Amino acid sequence: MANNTTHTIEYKTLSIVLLVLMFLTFVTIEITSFHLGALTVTAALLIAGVKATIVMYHFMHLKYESLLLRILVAMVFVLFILIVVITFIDYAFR
Amino acid sequence: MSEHNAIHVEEHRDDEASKLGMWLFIFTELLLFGGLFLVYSIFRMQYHTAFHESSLELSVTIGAINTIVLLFSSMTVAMSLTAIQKNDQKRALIFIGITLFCAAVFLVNKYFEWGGKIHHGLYPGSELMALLDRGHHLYFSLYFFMTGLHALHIIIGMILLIVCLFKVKSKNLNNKDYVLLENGALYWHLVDLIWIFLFPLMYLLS
Amino acid sequence: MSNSTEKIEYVSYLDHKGKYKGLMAWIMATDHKKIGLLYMYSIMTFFFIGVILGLMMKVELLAPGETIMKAQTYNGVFTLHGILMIFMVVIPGLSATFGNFFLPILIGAKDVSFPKLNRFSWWIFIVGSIMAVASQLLKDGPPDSGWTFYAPYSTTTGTNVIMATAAAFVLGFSSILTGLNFIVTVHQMRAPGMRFFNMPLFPWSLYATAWIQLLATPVIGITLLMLIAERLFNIGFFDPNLGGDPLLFQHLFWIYSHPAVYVMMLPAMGVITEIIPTFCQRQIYGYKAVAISSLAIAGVGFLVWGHHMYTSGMSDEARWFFSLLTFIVAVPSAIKVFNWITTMYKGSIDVKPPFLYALTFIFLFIIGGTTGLLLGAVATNVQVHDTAFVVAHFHYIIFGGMGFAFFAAIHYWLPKMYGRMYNFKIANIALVINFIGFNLLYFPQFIIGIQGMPRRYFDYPAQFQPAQVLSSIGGFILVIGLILMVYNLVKGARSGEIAPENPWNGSTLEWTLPATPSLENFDEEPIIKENPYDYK
Amino acid sequence: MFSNASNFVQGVDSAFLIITAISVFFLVALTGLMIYFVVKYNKKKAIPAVQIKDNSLLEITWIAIPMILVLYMFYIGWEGFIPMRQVPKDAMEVTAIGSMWKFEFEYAGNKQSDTLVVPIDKAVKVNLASKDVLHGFSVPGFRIKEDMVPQKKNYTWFIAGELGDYDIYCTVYCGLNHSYMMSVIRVVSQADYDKWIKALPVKKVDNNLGLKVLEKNGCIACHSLDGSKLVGPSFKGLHGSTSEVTINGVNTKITVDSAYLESSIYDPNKEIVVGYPQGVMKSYKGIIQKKDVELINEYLKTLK
Ligand code: HEA
Ligand code: HEA
Ligand code: HEC
Ligand code: CUA
Ligand SMILES: [Cu+2]
Repeated sequence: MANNTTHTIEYKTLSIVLLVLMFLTFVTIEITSFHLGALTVTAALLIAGVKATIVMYHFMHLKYESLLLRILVAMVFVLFILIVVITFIDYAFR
Repeated sequence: MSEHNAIHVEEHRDDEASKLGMWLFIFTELLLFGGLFLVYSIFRMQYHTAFHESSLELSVTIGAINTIVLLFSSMTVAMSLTAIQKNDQKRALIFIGITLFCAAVFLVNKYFEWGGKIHHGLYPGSELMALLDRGHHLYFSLYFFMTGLHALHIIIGMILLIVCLFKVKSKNLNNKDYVLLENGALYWHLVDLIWIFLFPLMYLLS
Repeated sequence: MSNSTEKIEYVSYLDHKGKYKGLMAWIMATDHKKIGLLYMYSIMTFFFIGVILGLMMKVELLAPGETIMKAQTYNGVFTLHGILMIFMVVIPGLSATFGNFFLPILIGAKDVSFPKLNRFSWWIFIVGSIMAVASQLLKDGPPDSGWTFYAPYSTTTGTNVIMATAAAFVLGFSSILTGLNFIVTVHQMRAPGMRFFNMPLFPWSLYATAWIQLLATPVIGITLLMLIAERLFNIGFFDPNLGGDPLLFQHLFWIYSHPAVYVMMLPAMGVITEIIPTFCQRQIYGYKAVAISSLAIAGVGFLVWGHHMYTSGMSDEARWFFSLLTFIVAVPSAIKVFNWITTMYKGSIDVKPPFLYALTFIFLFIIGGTTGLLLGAVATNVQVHDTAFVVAHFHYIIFGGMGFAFFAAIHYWLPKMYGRMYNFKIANIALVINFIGFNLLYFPQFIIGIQGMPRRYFDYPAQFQPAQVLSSIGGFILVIGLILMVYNLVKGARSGEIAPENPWNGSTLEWTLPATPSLENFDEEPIIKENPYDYK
Repeated sequence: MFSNASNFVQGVDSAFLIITAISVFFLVALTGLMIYFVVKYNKKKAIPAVQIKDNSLLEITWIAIPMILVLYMFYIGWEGFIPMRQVPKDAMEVTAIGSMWKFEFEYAGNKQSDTLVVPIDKAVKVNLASKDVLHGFSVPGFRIKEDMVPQKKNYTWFIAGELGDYDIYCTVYCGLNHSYMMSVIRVVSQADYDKWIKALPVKKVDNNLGLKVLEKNGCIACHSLDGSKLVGPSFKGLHGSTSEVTINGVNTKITVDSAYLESSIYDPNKEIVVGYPQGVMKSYKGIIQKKDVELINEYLKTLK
């Protein structure tokens, strides 16, 4: 059984990732100061999604994990989104 | 544990398995918070304006600082893993230390934020809460519930990392066997992941 | 201590000597087989308590008016009956007992991936169970919210709902850990050379089940936490008088509890899928179809929860959407039934007790499942929702389905677990009594359900009495059958004939082991074959 | 073929029959096949088992046929249901209010009755409301059922087609006396209905604020105002009387004053009135404000 297969990520890469994340945080704060209604919510959630993906991809080493694990992670998010959407089928039409 | 049992268990040292196990545990945590996000989004839809107004009561500055602190700590914990892999024990210790420090800063911030609210008589079960209208009431209930549960996870994450810290010190955790730190770091990133969504939803969307 | 001697010399797992003696040897065991037995004993105990509560209800319902207990007691009794049976009996039921025992063996592994975690899940299972029982004894009186904990009644009643929900939360945690363990085990511990599609079908169904346990249980966890918070602080997530939404509670509750019914059912189907081929001396027909339909049930099963809420005031769009999905999820179950029956075609059928239990399972499962279809159609659901019809549906499918699959599994694997054999004749007689009693107990409930008799009724209008009496008589017949069956099994396990290695001429991996496996199951690495039903 | 009790019976019952027929067909066919196989391929006949290969065509058939059947069942189930949501514009409106553990029906003109009397052959829309927890409004004879949810507008409707009495049951578990929460729908001719509604008295409204608090919180379900014993002691004459209570297992006599009242409401399990069960009444701490307790107090003083 393969032990210690984790890829080593350089300090520099990690720092760059952090900068990108900080930048995105800043963008979110800026965007939400415009009041565009539903559009703002979508934008904020999209950026949050991107940030989450970056964290998982780099900090959580998903980039170097097996395809299977990546599919599983995606599956969990898809399942959650499905559950939310289906619940909204009730609430949106009430 | 008998010697035999110890062998029985340790024979199966399988870091892949531990890591997969941690990921699965993270899935359950994601769905745990997922339930709360579902509740949040439904109430937000129903009490749109009240949620809007209430979120103005939160300080974006404190929220933003905490976001940055958490993102930073996520990086340092990832770096500690890099350090261990490079067999750089000293740096690893420093990075874990910074992470723990960031966690403490986060909690202190949270303490002041909550403290301010509680000081004004705004906490679950208080008289003031009972007087609020439905939307405001729900917003603050959710606020306390979600950030409270998140803070609890921070504390659990800290405990995990403290264990790692001691193990690194005693060299039980080294470049041959660092899956514990890997899992601790994964858990710490989870805390960060949740905050990435909590922050815009609670503080920003006003 | 050197390990090498152990590897060569065969010692049954039951005789294995560890550091601890007596009871501690069991409590501290990390061997998946012993943990499986621990689960079995505790589940049997809770089942026994639950059965007594069920019979108390049946006695109460013998005649209109108060017979043996007051209304408040009755409400407490069906709540405890439901909590016990659902969270402590059928959800861990097959996966934690036979799953624990046979999953590693069937995939050629020495143990599950995390043996200590496995032991830990049993511990917290016991803690949760003690909490559930304690909720009965504490000061404010037994909880009376029903196992569904519907808000706002559950947030306002004065009884010990907090303790009961906390118990369900802890039990859920145990279930999550078992699921997590099994998924990792299936991914990491398969014997070298065994690919996913070389696994027998019981592990397949456990794998699908484990995913439901892992992903659905946290949702009820958070829901119950919110309920507790609501009671403690009057938060008002769910109480409309405080601004909340009781339908939201129902959504969250069923987002877990519908998938949970497949946690009960999938392993049961897995067991049947093992038993039928063995006694027909045939390979399972349509291996891939059965494996994939397990995954399909698990997947689609996540999305149909709203069929418990057709009359709650959901939007009309949601009603038809959930109805449609409910019907779609029934199809993979139908496929499995067809595959089982086709497997018997041109077999060489050896009619032994496990096989008879399996056939009974199929019969009762078809009744339970097809009445599920009546419940899934919106118009008919409106008529029978929350009536005795629903009670009959789920007893047919849980007790008739999962329960009989459990009995089938004990009769099938007992020789492997204890190395001894029970008396076939008594087993068959017990089955006949069970079958009669069971149908007499629950079939009348379909009829009065259609006529409108609501569930959770302590008292009822006189026109329903004849059916209720029949049903109660059935209950007592069933007791006789079950006592006979358990007596026979216990006697067999303790002092029955010594069983051969492979009493049924089975062709899966477990039958290649000695009559009781050794601590590490495989003293030599098993040689994995292409076909999971080819080990003879 | 079907009864004409309401306009929904036909749709629901035909769906029921069709689904049942398909189910029974499968049950009988599959059970028959099982028994046939057990006999035909029994081991006693000593014919060795034949391993047959998977047959994709066969498998596709038995995926497709159930698929078609279930879609059909879904369709008739939905067809039977649609009319239940389409209330005619000219329907007469009644509001059914559930509270622990009774139904009340409010007719136009502020009239109230505890049975639902309706004219035959006329569309009746029933608005469903609840004062405390969830209740169910179920009329098996009419094939209708819908939950009564506090603060939420649910409804159901029907056209009664036959004279007579039809049971109403509460189907959602609502606590202690759930099984006694019943009423009837009485279907009468238009003329009888007109007579009846005319004779129904207009409801007196008592605007006492204390009473409002009691009603809003559902106290009346357990405490009567007229001296009769329900789940808890009656409120009539309670204020100023002496009450025998158990505190931590010790019996004492207590005079009912405002302080005792407050502790009974906020911590009902502290003092248990002798002869009444413990744990049935919940604490209203955080639900009823102090000033409302005061209102209750004032109101109870007037209830001699
Ligand atoms: C093991 C548990 C289990 C299982 C497997 C199922 C399986 C199914 N259940 Fe059941 N159900 C419960 C346990 C279970 N249920 C419980 C506990 C409740 C009540 C909860 C409460 O309120 O307390 C409940 C309640 C319940 C309701 C809500 C009733 C109400 O309150 O109004 C509904 C409604 O749709 C439903 C539907 C179904 C369906 C369609 C299936 C399907 O999966 C069935 C599929 C099986 C078959 C279809 C049979 C095999 C196939 C054939 C023989 C071939 C012929 C078939 C076709 C042509 C399709 N169930
Ligand atoms: C696994 C699930 C399970 C099982 C097995 C049973 C078993 C039984 N149940 Fe069930 N029941 C539920 C799950 C189950 N129940 C649930 C979830 C509810 C809903 C609760 C709610 O509404 O909230 C319910 C509700 C429910 C009701 C409806 C209450 C109401 O709505 O008013 C009734 C009424 O009669 C009932 C009766 C029974 C009876 C008589 C048995 C009998 O037990 C069956 C007969 C069995 C025996 C008689 C066995 C005797 C055996 C021995 C004595 C020896 C055994 C020894 C060992 C195993 C060691 N149950
Ligand atoms: C579910 C039933 C129930 C409800 C609802 C309920 N009570 Fe009670 N109440 C009881 C019972 C039973 C007792 C007697 C046992 C005890 O003292 O706890 C009681 C006792 C009391 C007493 C003490 C009476 C005495 O004789 O000393 C007061 C006062 C009281 N209730 C007030 C209220 C008020 C005010 C409300 C509503 C806000 C309310 N109750 C709602 C069941 C109920
Ligand atoms: Cu009202 Cu049940
Ligand atoms: Cu369901």
